[in-house]
Amino acid sequence: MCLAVPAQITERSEYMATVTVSGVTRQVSLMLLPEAAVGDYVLIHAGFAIQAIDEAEARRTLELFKELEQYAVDS
Amino acid sequence: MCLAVPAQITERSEYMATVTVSGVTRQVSLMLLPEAAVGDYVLIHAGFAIQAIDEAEARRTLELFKELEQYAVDS
Amino acid sequence: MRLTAEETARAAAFFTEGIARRVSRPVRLMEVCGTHTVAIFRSGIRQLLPASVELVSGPGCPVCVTPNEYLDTAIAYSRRPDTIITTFGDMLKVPGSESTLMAQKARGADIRIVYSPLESLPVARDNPGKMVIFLAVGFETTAPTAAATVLQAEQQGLDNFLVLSAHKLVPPALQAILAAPDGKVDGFLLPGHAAAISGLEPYRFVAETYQVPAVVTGFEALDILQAIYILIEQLAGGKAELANQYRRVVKPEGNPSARKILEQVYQPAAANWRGFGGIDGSGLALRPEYRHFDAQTRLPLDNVVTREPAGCRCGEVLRGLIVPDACPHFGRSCTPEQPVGACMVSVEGACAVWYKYGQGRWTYA
Amino acid sequence: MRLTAEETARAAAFFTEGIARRVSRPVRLMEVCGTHTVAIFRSGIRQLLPASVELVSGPGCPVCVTPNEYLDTAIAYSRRPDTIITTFGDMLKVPGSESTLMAQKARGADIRIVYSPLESLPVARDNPGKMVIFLAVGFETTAPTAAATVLQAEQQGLDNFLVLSAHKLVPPALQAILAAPDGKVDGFLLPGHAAAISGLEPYRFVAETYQVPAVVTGFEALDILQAIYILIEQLAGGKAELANQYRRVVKPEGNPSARKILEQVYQPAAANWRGFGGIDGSGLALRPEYRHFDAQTRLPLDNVVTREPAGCRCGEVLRGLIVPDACPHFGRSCTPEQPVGACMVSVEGACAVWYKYGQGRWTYA
Amino acid sequence: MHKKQEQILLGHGSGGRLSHDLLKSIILPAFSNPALDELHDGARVLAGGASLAFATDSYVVKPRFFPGGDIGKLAVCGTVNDLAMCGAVPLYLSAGFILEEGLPAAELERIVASMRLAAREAGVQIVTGDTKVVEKGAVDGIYINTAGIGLLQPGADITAKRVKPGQAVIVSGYLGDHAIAVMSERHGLTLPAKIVSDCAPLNKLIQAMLTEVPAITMLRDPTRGGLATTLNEIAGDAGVGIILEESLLPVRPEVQAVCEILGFDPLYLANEGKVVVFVEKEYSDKVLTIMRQHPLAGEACIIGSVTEQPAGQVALKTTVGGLRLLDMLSGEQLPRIC
Amino acid sequence: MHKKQEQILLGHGSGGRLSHDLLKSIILPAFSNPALDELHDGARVLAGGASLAFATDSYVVKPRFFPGGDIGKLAVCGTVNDLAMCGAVPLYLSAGFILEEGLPAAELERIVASMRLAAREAGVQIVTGDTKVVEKGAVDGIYINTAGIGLLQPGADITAKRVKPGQAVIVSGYLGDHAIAVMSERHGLTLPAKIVSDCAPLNKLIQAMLTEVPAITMLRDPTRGGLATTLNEIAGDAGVGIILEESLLPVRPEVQAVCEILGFDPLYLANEGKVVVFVEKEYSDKVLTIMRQHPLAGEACIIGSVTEQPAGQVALKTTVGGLRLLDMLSGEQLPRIC
Ligand code: SF4
Ligand code: SF4
Ligand SMILES: [Mg+2]
Ligand SMILES: [Mg+2]
Ligand SMILES: [Mg+2]
Ligand SMILES: [Mg+2]
Ligand SMILES: [Mg+2]
Ligand SMILES: [Mg+2]
Ligand SMILES: [Mg+2]
Ligand SMILES: [Mg+2]
Ligand SMILES: [Mg+2]
Ligand SMILES: [Mg+2]
Repeated sequence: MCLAVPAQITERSEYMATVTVSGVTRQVSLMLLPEAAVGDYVLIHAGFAIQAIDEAEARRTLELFKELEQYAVDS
Repeated sequence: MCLAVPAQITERSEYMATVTVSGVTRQVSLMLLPEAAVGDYVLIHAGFAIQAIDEAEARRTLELFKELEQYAVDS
Repeated sequence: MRLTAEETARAAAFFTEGIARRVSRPVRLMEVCGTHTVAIFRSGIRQLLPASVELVSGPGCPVCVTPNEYLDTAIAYSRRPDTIITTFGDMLKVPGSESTLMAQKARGADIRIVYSPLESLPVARDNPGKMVIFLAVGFETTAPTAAATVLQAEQQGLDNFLVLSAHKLVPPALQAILAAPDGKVDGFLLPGHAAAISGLEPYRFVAETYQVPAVVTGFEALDILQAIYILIEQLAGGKAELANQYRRVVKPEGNPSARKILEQVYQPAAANWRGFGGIDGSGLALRPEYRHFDAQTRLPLDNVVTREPAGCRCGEVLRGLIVPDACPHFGRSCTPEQPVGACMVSVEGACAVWYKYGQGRWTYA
Repeated sequence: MRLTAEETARAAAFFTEGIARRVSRPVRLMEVCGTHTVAIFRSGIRQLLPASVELVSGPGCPVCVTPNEYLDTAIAYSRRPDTIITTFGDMLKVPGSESTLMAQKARGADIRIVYSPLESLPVARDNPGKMVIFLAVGFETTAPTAAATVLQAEQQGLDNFLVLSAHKLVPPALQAILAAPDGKVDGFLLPGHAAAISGLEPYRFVAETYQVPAVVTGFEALDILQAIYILIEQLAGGKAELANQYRRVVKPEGNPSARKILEQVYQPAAANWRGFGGIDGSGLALRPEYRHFDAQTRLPLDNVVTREPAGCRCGEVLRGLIVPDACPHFGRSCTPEQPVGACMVSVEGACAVWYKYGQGRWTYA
Repeated sequence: MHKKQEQILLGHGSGGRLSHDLLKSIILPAFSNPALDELHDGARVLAGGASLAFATDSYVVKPRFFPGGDIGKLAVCGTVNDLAMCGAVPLYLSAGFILEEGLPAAELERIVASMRLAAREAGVQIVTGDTKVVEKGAVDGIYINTAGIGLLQPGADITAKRVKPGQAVIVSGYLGDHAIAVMSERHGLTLPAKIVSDCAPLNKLIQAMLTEVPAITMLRDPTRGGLATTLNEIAGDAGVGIILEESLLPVRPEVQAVCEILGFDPLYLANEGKVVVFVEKEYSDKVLTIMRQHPLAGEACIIGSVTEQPAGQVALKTTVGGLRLLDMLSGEQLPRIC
Repeated sequence: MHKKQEQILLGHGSGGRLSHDLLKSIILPAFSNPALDELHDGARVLAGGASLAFATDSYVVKPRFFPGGDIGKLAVCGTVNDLAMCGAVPLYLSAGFILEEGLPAAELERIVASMRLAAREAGVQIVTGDTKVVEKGAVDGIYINTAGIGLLQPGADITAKRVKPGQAVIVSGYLGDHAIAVMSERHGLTLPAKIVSDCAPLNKLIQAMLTEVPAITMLRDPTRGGLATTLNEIAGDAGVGIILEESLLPVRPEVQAVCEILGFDPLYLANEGKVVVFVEKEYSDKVLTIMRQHPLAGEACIIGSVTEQPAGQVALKTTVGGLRLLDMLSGEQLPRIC
């Protein structure tokens, strides 16, 4: 119901930011996420950053997926 | 300075007339030649009938051109 | 850091094996969100699940739940010579009662596809003699972007930018499904991006009031497999909790800044949903202070005559009561090229997704 | 009744032989009218005349005598987004100081070719948001058609139809030529279609005041040959009379109805002619009662900066002082595709006619 | 005002001198090769031992449907004729459609049906194609490109280089019908029903002519730019003069009338089913006999002859006995009042 | 809403199912003949004893100039490639220009210059052409049609009929670069400079491949409609299934990123310098070796194989181990938010 893409902020000026996804850049509005800072990963949707991505959580999920096989062997 | 074509009036209604030139028809305005009647030959220019053509004079000119050779022989 | 193809395959195998091992009775799980539906089909997850785990789609395709009335109104606006329509690409092919926006565009209507509602504002600025009407559809995720655009238009003093609003909220529709006597859903995959804005609170009633397990879920194949795994684990353990599989994006409090802007511009209102009818408090209307951005207030239309297509079972599909190939039209008189209902057109429409990815058309060996 | 090819050839031979026999000294005859110029070249009449009979073109190409100032103004109007220009095809390619209407059209200006000024009125009716400006050029023959169109617009209540007037009258230009010390013309072929409107009276001064023979002439090759024959006969006989070769069309009184409409809408005014400069009473301006149809009154323009092309000798060509190939540009730096002056562009322009029909480019065997 | 054209004007597509200039200044210098440089209606090339003709044209006619044909018929006949003018028997056509979003499908069907008929009449197969659809407003309804392959007729060698003084110039019928039929709706002119486009495939006529008289030196269909422009091209390529007789030029009175009203010259009007033929005078009767037996060339007649002078140019002998140059079309013909 | 399409929609030109429907419902029934009915990238025909390929395409790309190419380069490469896909060595091209009044002459010169370069790179000659100019607004700047003639390579027989279960499916490199480079300006997306159109003439690559491995059964360039549509056409024509491995599909991360932002699928994006190859598995290493030596196919790889089932369709094995149908493009891809 809502396509959204993670992107990293590389520049910001007032309520606009430049974000990059795998080298592709785009201007997005920060009106909905005014606290976002350069370097942050954010979710973009319809030209707006709509939420920050928690990098620690993201890493945790990935690590979990990587290590699942251990559980699989156990069970 | 002014292309104009002889045409024959085949219909008229108020200030508009249908004219024909060798089977090609066109609507022209009679505002500049209100006295023109169906059957008349008129000169058309820029969508208007601008003058009536005197058929007798026209015939006279043609006949003159045809008979010139006689004069030529004479002279 | 990314997973290799092999790591992905192994993690997937872990979840699918775990699901198969833990499921003890036939269960029906609903992916509420259309983006989940697409992700499930694109990654072929259905073929990985045991027969006893049935996935049904829910009302989470904004295009599908928008009734014909809205499209007919949009089409009526597009026909006016004094208007320019801006819209997400999603809306173009959706059938109204008699036509589509795409057909109107082919006949010369000025309809422009935008990726962001903000792209409407330069159009308005460059066409002072026209009214620019943005077709504002979408759920909690998208509605704040439309609200922010209205605020920008206000700030820029644009008085020829209007919105035709059909925004919808997810929880009231879930409530309607849970309260209905006819459908039985054993667990919910909840929309991660809607929850990224609204937070977890609005979804607690699913587990707490109705005792149905629910997981806020991300959009990768593994996110979805993990969420199904969590639901099956809860069901096996007799639990009914609200879990958050998508912690990297969904905070318990959601995005308060976005909600503030949404609430500044919009207020809850009753809304019509295809398949549900009117649901109180399930829509969003411009607040009186912003009513001058409302297309229907500024440019009232003569009565738009609307009818829903005969025989289309989109309503039941959207309420999770039937799967698309239970509809007699499916794949026969209803295909993406000759659709009967919106669910066969929208990229996230369950019928379109089933058709496109082969479910109900091809028996997977 | 038509002449056969053979009869035509015989009549032509009669005249050309007669001319050759009667001419006793070199004479310069001016065909005042551009349509005569074209007819003379198209029928190859120049090659039929003895070397002692020189034909020079006069100021009777309405496009050629219209100075750059007018074209620059028309171009400035065409550039405005709120205008539509309607024009005879004749004007499209004529160079102004910097551009042409055709180039403006290529850049997107809304410029429409009409065959009749009346075709402007439906354009005005269908485009209420635009000013439709008709480029009103032409002599006595054409001016009444523009006047009648203004009356029609008035009657239809069209307030977005305007004319940019550059109409001109023939007799004042003839007067200027006859009064000038530099040119010597031994006889005039007078414009049959202008006289069809004005009658013979305005031309009597040529013979009576200046003692120069003159013949009002039709447009067939034989009409022209006959008129030349008549002029040569007069010159041989020492006479200076106004003859009417074109009696089938030109009545002594002309067309009083047309003149009445012309005078109702327009009044005589000074006008600028390319090559002549200002000539009193040689132009037509809308009367005060019709001034609201005047483009320059209704849509005043900032100063239009105008310059005539360097080195172009159109002025001398138009006054009959030189023939086109006396101009060093002719056929070299000035061709119909890369014209320097208006005379190389207009279908009736002497330079264009010379070039197109080969005079000055090819030595006829 | 004295400068190179900086932008493309309508006249660059008129087939006249501006078209020529564009070709010579931009296209030819870029692509130059012997087959192209011949500047024939199509190219004569060798492929796998076969002697072929290869031609293309795009069709942008407006209106799309006109008395006597439509854009589809034109698209088939035009390229078939260009192949025939190379001395080839047309075999295969390609068809590239560019459609405007919103075009009624029924119009496309009608156009395609008339292509089918024309192809059948010409005996060619449409073997490959392409369809593009562009946004509303990005094209005017439908444009069609056709390209064609033909097999050069053995024994024939159609090239301007073989046009020599003394040869007769023949035209297959009335001039200007196509252009006048197509523009009939404009400026309120109404034509009698019999004035229709002459659009037709000439290949069978040409094949018959070349089979009987392989000595024919040059063929061309006087399309855009009309007879005058076509003859100028040939005179230029051959380095000869061409002199026409005004009294011999076949023009219908109706076409003449429209020309007089709008200020056009019929010698510059496009034809889509006519051919100009060059042949030594000794063969001209034979050629005329063959042509007049064919329904598409019943009015075939000699209109002039090839001369030494004016070298590279065309002249016209007028009915009053004068002589004048008949230049290429410059720009395009516009309706005028003076 | 259930009725036949009454007007042409953009989707009819997308190369997907609507294009197919238009072809099958209007074009083919009118023109049907064996060469056309093969529905190859070009037709394979006989002329004067020579075995030829004949292909055409119109080019309407917007913007006219894009990273990595322009409409002129595309117009040459596209038709050269279609000929190559028939197993032919391209020899001659035609070029038909439709120009909008007001087009800067300098743009035309630039486009023509890049056609010249592309033709030189491909080793073909542009031997015939046509230029039309239409009124301002009647076309969007410039459209180009090219048609081409090629000589079929002896020994090769490229036809979907020879595609059989067990054969390998090879693609010559990254998917979607052209489409993404062309649309990069839209919706404010900025691509890194290295993402450029892959537009290139593949004929020399193909010639090398067919010379070494005449056993190659099928070739096609996945242009409009992308890889998925191309493979569906082949599966349909051959009556076989094709199963791809998602993990093997070469897509640049930047292209993937644009797809995720705008909601596109890279398997449906147009390529202009890529080829899909079908060959018995025993030859696949040899084919890959030849391809990878060529600068235009350095990333060539196997992406799947031909199967019995799903007959006439294409499926994709996903990274999580699922299987799904890969349908033809339906309509056109539009940027979306859901
Ligand atoms: S298959 Fe078509 S008709 Fe049936 S429910 Fe889906 S959209 Fe409606
Ligand atoms: S030839 Fe050209 S420059 Fe010379 S007078 Fe004529 S228009 Fe002017
Ligand atoms: Mg509108
Ligand atoms: Mg304007
Ligand atoms: Mg051609
Ligand atoms: Mg042609
Ligand atoms: Mg031709
Ligand atoms: Mg194609
Ligand atoms: Mg092709
Ligand atoms: Mg192609
Ligand atoms: Mg191809
Ligand atoms: Mg051509």
